[in-house]
Amino acid sequence: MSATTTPSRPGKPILEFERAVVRFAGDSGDGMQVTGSQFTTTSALIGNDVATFPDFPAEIRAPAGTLPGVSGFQIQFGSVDVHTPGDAPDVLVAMNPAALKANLRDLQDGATIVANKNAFNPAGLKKAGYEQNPLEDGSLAKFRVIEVPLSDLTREALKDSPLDPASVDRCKNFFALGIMFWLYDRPLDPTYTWIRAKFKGKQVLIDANELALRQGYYFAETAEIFTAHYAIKPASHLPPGEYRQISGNEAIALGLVTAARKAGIDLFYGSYPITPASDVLHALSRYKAHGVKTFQAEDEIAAVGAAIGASFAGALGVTGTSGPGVALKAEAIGLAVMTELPLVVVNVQRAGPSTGMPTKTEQADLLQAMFGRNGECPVGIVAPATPAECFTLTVEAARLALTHMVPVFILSDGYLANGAEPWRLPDPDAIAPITPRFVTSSDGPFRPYAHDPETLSRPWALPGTPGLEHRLGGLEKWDGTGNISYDPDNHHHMVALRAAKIERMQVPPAEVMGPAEGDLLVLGWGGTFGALRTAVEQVQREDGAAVSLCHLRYLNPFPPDLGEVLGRFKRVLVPELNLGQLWTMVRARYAVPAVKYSKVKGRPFQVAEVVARLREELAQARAEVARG
Amino acid sequence: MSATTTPSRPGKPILEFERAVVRFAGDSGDGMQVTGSQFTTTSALIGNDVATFPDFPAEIRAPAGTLPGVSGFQIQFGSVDVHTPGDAPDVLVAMNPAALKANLRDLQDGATIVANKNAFNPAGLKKAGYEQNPLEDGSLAKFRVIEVPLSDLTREALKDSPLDPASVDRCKNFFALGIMFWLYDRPLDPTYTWIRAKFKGKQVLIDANELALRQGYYFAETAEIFTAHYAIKPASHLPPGEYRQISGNEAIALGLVTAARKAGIDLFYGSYPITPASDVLHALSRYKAHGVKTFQAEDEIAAVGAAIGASFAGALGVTGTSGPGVALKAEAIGLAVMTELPLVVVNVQRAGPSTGMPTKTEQADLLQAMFGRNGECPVGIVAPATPAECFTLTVEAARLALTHMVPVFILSDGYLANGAEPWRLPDPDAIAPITPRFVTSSDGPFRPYAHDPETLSRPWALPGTPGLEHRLGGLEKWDGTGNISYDPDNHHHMVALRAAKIERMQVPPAEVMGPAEGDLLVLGWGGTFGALRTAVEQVQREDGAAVSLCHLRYLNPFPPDLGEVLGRFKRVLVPELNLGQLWTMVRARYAVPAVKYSKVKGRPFQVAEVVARLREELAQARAEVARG
Amino acid sequence: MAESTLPKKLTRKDFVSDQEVRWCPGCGDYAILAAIQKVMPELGVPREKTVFVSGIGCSSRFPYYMNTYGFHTIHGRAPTFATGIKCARPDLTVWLVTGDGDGLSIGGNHLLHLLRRNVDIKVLLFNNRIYGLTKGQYSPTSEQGKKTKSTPMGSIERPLNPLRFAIASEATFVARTYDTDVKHMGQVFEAAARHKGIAFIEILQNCVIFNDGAFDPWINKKAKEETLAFLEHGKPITFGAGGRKGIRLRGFAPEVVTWGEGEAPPADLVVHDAHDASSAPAFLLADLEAPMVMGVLRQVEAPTYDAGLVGQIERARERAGGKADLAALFREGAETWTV
Amino acid sequence: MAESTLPKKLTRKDFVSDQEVRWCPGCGDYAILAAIQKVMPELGVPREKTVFVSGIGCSSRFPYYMNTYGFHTIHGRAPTFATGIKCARPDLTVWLVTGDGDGLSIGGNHLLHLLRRNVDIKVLLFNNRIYGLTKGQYSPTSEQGKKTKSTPMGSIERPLNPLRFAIASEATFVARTYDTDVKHMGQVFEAAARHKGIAFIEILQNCVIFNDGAFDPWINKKAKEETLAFLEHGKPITFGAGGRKGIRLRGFAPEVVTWGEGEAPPADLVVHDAHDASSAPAFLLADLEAPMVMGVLRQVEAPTYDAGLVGQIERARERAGGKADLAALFREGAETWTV
Ligand SMILES: Cc1ncc(C[n+]2csc(CCOP(=O)(O)OP(=O)(O)O)c2C)c(N)n1
Ligand SMILES: Cc1ncc(C[n+]2csc(CCOP(=O)(O)OP(=O)(O)O)c2C)c(N)n1
Ligand code: SF4
Ligand code: SF4
Ligand SMILES: [Mg+2]
Ligand SMILES: [Mg+2]
Repeated sequence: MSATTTPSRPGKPILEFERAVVRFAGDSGDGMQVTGSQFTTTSALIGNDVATFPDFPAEIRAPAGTLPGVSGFQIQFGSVDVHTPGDAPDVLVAMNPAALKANLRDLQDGATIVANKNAFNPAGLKKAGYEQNPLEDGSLAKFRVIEVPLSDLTREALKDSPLDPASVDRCKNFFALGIMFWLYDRPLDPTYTWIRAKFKGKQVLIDANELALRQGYYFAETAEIFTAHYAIKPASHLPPGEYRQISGNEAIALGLVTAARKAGIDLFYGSYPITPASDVLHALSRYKAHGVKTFQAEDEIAAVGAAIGASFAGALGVTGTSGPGVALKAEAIGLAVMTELPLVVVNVQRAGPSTGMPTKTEQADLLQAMFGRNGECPVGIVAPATPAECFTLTVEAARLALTHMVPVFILSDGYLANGAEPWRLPDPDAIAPITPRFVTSSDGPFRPYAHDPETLSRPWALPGTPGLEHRLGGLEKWDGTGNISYDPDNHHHMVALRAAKIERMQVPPAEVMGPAEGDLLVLGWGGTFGALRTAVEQVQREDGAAVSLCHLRYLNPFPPDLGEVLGRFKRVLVPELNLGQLWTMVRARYAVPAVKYSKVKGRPFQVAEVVARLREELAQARAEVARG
Repeated sequence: MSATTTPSRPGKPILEFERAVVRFAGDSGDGMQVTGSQFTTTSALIGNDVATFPDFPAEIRAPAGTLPGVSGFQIQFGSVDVHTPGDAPDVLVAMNPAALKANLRDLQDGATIVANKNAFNPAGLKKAGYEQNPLEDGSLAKFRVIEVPLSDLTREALKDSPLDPASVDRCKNFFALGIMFWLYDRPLDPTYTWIRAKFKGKQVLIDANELALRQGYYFAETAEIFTAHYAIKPASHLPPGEYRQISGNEAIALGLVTAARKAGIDLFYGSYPITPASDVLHALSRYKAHGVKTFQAEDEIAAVGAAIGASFAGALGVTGTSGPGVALKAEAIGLAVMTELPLVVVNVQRAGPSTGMPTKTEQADLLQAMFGRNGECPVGIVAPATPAECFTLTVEAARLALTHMVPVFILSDGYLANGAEPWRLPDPDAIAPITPRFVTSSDGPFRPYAHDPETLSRPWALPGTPGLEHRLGGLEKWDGTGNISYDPDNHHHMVALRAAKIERMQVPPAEVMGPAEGDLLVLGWGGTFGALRTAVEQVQREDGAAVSLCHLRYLNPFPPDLGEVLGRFKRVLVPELNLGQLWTMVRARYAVPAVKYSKVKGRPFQVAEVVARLREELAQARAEVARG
Repeated sequence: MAESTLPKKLTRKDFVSDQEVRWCPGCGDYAILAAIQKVMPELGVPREKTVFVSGIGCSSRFPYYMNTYGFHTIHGRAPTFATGIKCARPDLTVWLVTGDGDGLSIGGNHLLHLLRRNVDIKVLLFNNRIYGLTKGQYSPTSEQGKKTKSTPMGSIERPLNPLRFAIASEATFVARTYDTDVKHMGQVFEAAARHKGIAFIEILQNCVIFNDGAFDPWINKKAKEETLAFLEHGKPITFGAGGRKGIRLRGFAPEVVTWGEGEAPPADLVVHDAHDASSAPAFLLADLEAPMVMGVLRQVEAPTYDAGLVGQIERARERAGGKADLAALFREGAETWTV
Repeated sequence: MAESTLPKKLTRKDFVSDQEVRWCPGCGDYAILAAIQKVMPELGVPREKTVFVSGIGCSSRFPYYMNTYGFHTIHGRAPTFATGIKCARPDLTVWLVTGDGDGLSIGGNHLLHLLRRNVDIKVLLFNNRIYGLTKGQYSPTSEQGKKTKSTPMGSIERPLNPLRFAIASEATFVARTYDTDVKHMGQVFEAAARHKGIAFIEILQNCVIFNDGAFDPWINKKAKEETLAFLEHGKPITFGAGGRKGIRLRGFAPEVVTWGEGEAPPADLVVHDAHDASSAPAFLLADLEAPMVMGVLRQVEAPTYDAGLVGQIERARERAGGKADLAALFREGAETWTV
């Protein structure tokens, strides 16, 4: 971060930065997610662009103070475009030794550490596996360490509160937040508002948390621990409009309701809880006033079955889960393909295989979405690139499913699901209506498999419509009548027709950020967008290299011009959080010698590592040209 | 078929052929499968090479006499190599009008039709949807039609039998079989033996069936319906040894028992009935004397779960099913991958997607086997090429699973499962032993994830072994200790390790039939082998073309030299009974511009259609060379 | 075409589809189909408002033969599809057809939860104690020791009693009938149709090909007077010649009593109370083998799942007071700011 | 290292693994773990012969903390893995740990069939009436109306009674205990261990985080004398102050009777017969809420699945008379010829 000093309020100077990265880390019980969210909301409200990365511990609670129990929340906020939560924090708030230990390797030299000195006692150090106190043994010499007796200070601040000691102690996160608010010159009001809503009716808690927050702020202002504080101006690049913060999971929920409304039908969401997808169910279950029906099924099979049943009955049938759940839904999705019913399948991917690392992110379910069913069983696939885009692409997924009468996957991931960014509220009227091919009558006997020549959609006749009674099923169908058929030629025809349905989907051409042709094309998809874009822009800017980014939102079908786009670059690099799944699809489809770049660590790409890799690839490309 | 007249027994001349193709077709209730099997067994016993193709109607019974109720059984038998059941029958036995109608389009001009005249009555014609009697309206002019009043003749032959009329009528298939035995000069004794065993204790039935068979034979000899009969000499190319007929499903069952015995462990087979895999369960459930434990589970998930549990406990855990069942097993297979337990998954593929056409064959579950699970979840895949090879490759699959501690798929299909061919009984001692990495003690704390540097297998410590107590699970594991780990680098390492396990499998180099380099390589896999081989040999022979066949038995990993092999041909054609699944894998892996050739009709390739396509491809290849 | 079929009086034939029925000659499924087609016009539900849903199995072909809406789904999962249909469209009348394998083997869990939730669906479980479609393996209702293709030495599993399963799953309507008694089937089907909530009916069905005569000891014409007891709510449970046998309780244990012609039945005969709040009596009756009970074992009232779902939506809408447009949704529960 | 652990007398500590226990402070799971670890040495089964199998859920972390063989499998499927283990190796003692979601929601069907088959496995179902691991959605045992993350307006499902489910599934041993009574847990666990066949135990378990106090109305120290009845086989079911309350039957309906201090209990109190051939009495007891019964509701003998499997193999081997080598297998049931 490069600073310019600006005139400051009396007291300490204010240094201005374009962007900053803060990470809050503490025990699962320390309220780090709330603290991080409040910092984010406040930053967004004062006009910064923001991106966040909450990093949960494993689902199950770990003993307090241990490494597996550490919960983290990172935010990057800036006056300029912010596409990722940042590689390395400028400031790490460490509520205990375990939080310090777990996060230390992510810090760069010179970073600031705000440590809760009180927690670095023998018991705490032992639980974190420290033999010596890192605050004292000189091992943190490369950093600016600010020791704050957070627990003591909070206790002192709340000494008049009627709260019991444990509850008092639970306020220390707001004390820490107060410090950070001062440090980055942010207002306290939004957090006051939140506290009052959250603890409504519990005045004691409201008072205590407000006081802790305020005292933290004053402490930072007064105490001699910081020599300056920082300002990050409102972002000027954001288009005007009304904004809110949105996480990927919230955006999916909103997108689903919107799509159903735009199609004039009801939304039915069948789901079985699973990390990190459960919040979509939770969000939708609160939208009953919008006519949303949610069904917590006995398992994932029941969830998708009910969704397909609802589609048969005329609703927008949607099911949401994560990878292991998708595995269970495979057979039923095949039935939706065969019966040509609309279905949206949300997969919030997590690190696998098997149970894997449920709270960590990954992109390794793309080929499962493509091929994870028996027989030739094609489906549409879209993948949002940012939390806010989860809204747009969810609407798109539903549109494709309803237009073509076919299942469509949305591949989100744990990073998008829990990460958040500002979202400009769309004008509901500006969203195009969705028009499924409903039929209400028929000349002559009804032909449920009479395909539309354009979309290849079959007519959607809802139960309750007299004269259109018909029977669907998973056995092969005769094109037109939909009767069961074992005819060899019809089968071949229907297999081809189901494949063609996907190819007929109208998807926009591939968007290339950067030169339209050149040395290196970075081909990405999904939640890696922020890191890839930032890295590509950096290399374009700093190296003046002919490198571009093509980030796919549509994975089946691919954008119609993708083959050509690939052909315009000397080298194609496919960075993915898997062992090369888009890479497999692209090579198979276009027989291009694309190069894979895999990271499978349960974590997003860092901008710096992508930049380094791009430089290697560019060197390689140049070397090849030289050789060739 | 090209004929040479040989001295014949008194009566009618015997014409000698190299091979012939016969199809029996009738109602499901007409016993066509038994008839065909008897013809096959007899032909095999007299030394012919044989290949069969039973073609069942849908699982559910259709009304007698209707098209959906038609059951067929085709056999090719020869004195030379026989690799397929033949494209088109030389003789079609049609027990009723529906059987004629359903099979007519497969006949070539000049073929012989033996029709049960009695069944071509108004009722029978109507059920088959004939407006006019095809035996009378001249529509069969291109064929040699032999009308036999089969029902009348059988009734006449059995007029002294105490059987009721319905039972008498059920003997007419043996009358027809008798006719065919005379026509192709085959002995009746093997069928007598079979009848006696089958109806043991029911002398009336034995007498009636034997009589029907004999009278059919005599009828053919006496009546003026055939001007000659045919001989097909014993095949001389078969290596000496003891032979039996074997179907793919039987071969898998025997292979599994053999593998377990060779590894010195018990076989546990968990399965849930499904067409066309159920017969593996049926066969194994009769092998209790060989220590085989079969478990008919409540569903496919339970079947695979129990198999994995059995593996954990030290057995060879195997589960068998068809495509829809594999879909259900996906999640559990992921657990076997994560816990690094041996598991064999048998998929007897059928036509999909969804319920599809359960009794028809297809090869469309290859990518499901490769990718149909969440996360990066690699498994081994083998695919037998013939019914008998189901034995060998099943042993191989188990060997790989046990050696590397990993799930391995066997991809069979409905065609291999029910088709049969002669199988030379192997010498049990000549089959190499299988040596899993059992451990019974440990220096220091046991490390269940200490991987063998060569095979990458982890040690297999069986419950019951003192001191090696350990816990497995689906969460990511720390390499070595096997403890739960969310460490980013360890995860990346383990994902790579699981992939490397598959690559470390020792599989033989790619076998090329024909020139080692040339214009066209046909790349195939699975049950299409017979047709591809026959077609390639025909084109080699007749056109002198530089075309070769590489038929893969190992699909993951590929043979180590496959890339090179592909590179030695101008053009690569990948014929598959799907939309291009091996094609996808090969293009992704080697970035070669292979061409796909898809047939998805629920039926095997015909030799003639493959030959035609090969000629087109060769022309194309030459044109390209000319252009280039 | 586009008119409702209600106005004109429907007949059996209106419910016969144009598809050829494909079961083995002699299969019990035919009689069940006929009984359903006969009862349908009595119910006053238009054809187009009726949906038949099934899984996979011989029995599950049922929807193809009904001239209503129909969905032949996948093995064991019919309850899930049916639930989705009924929840999305509570105005539809949903029937579910399943087999002993489809419903109690692979599909047992879905059936259990369907029953427990009291979704307003009518379940017909065709119990032939065998897997018909896959050609003769034993099922969860097959008797122990049964020799089948997959159990050449006899099955070692203990069978499940479908009615007990249904009762433990908290089903609000539980009944049994059998394929050779069209009239009884009709009565039971009609009672189920008129019940508000889940209705579970076990139908003893003969599979002539793979399990012929499985229920003969009970339902054959000669024996049945002695072996079957037909339940009527509020009446003592009697059977036998002249209805002169009844059931009495000794503690928890049921006991058969007989009385002579012209004699008064004992006063302490068990009187069938289908509406008993406790399901324990029905649980006891379900297991009787001599006699086996037929008819409605249990019928109690409880709120349905589908009504509950709709009710919550209505309440939420009231609370929102019409502010449920998309613009409001986008702001719901979030703080917004303007750039 | 390689010696069996039997000879030396085992202690609780021998069953404690080296893994740090990771449940929320105050979670009922700790007490259950402690009770199991305490009972283990009493059973005379060597550590290495013991296998703990579980699904997914907070409770399903259990195997990691036991110093035996263990398998933490996938959600709902633990019964299937356990079945495979026991069938492959009947010499092993297999315990299965599951939750109300794992065992009764996604895994209901596997549990049902495990119970029905009477595989010799001991099932511990931790019932906290909530999904703990996924942070607080309702489960199949949650009470109707329950507000959770996924049911902000209250659940509209009727809860399942795990014991009734087990009884209808033909389980041969069915019991209930609760996390705050280490002694009672110990007794029940030991009885289960000594039972030959499936044993199903519902353990009422408190989830402090998402469903704190769910069982308080019954098990809190003050109330429990009046709210819990501890079953003993062959003894009348009594509870209340001084054990002066009992249960009597009116037809099928249970009724609480009270008698005064020093008075003799009524003669017609229900005497608990855990071995009753009929499971109807246990079914009735399972549903009682005032008092709720604790202890072994049902324990009957029946052949186990695993023994049946082994028995058939032995018989087949006898019949084959040792001719079960591979060469014989290859010829089995086929005609062969020689070229
Ligand atoms: C996932 C899956 N597994 C297995 C099958 C094969 N299968 C079809 S029906 C059936 C059982 C049929 O038995 P039941 O439900 O009793 O019906 P019935 O045929 O006896 O009427 C089985 C195992 C299938 N279709 N799908
Ligand atoms: C296939 C699959 N679906 C969903 C999940 C998510 N999940 C894990 S545990 C659980 C429920 C836990 O509830 P319960 O069984 O009652 O155990 P508890 O945590 O309460 O002990 C769920 C839904 C999963 N791991 N796998
Ligand atoms: S197999 Fe049995 S159940 Fe199926 S149609 Fe035939 S007789 Fe009916
Ligand atoms: S969430 Fe509940 S059940 Fe899970 S560990 Fe915490 S207290 Fe126990
Ligand atoms: Mg059945
Ligand atoms: Mg729970």
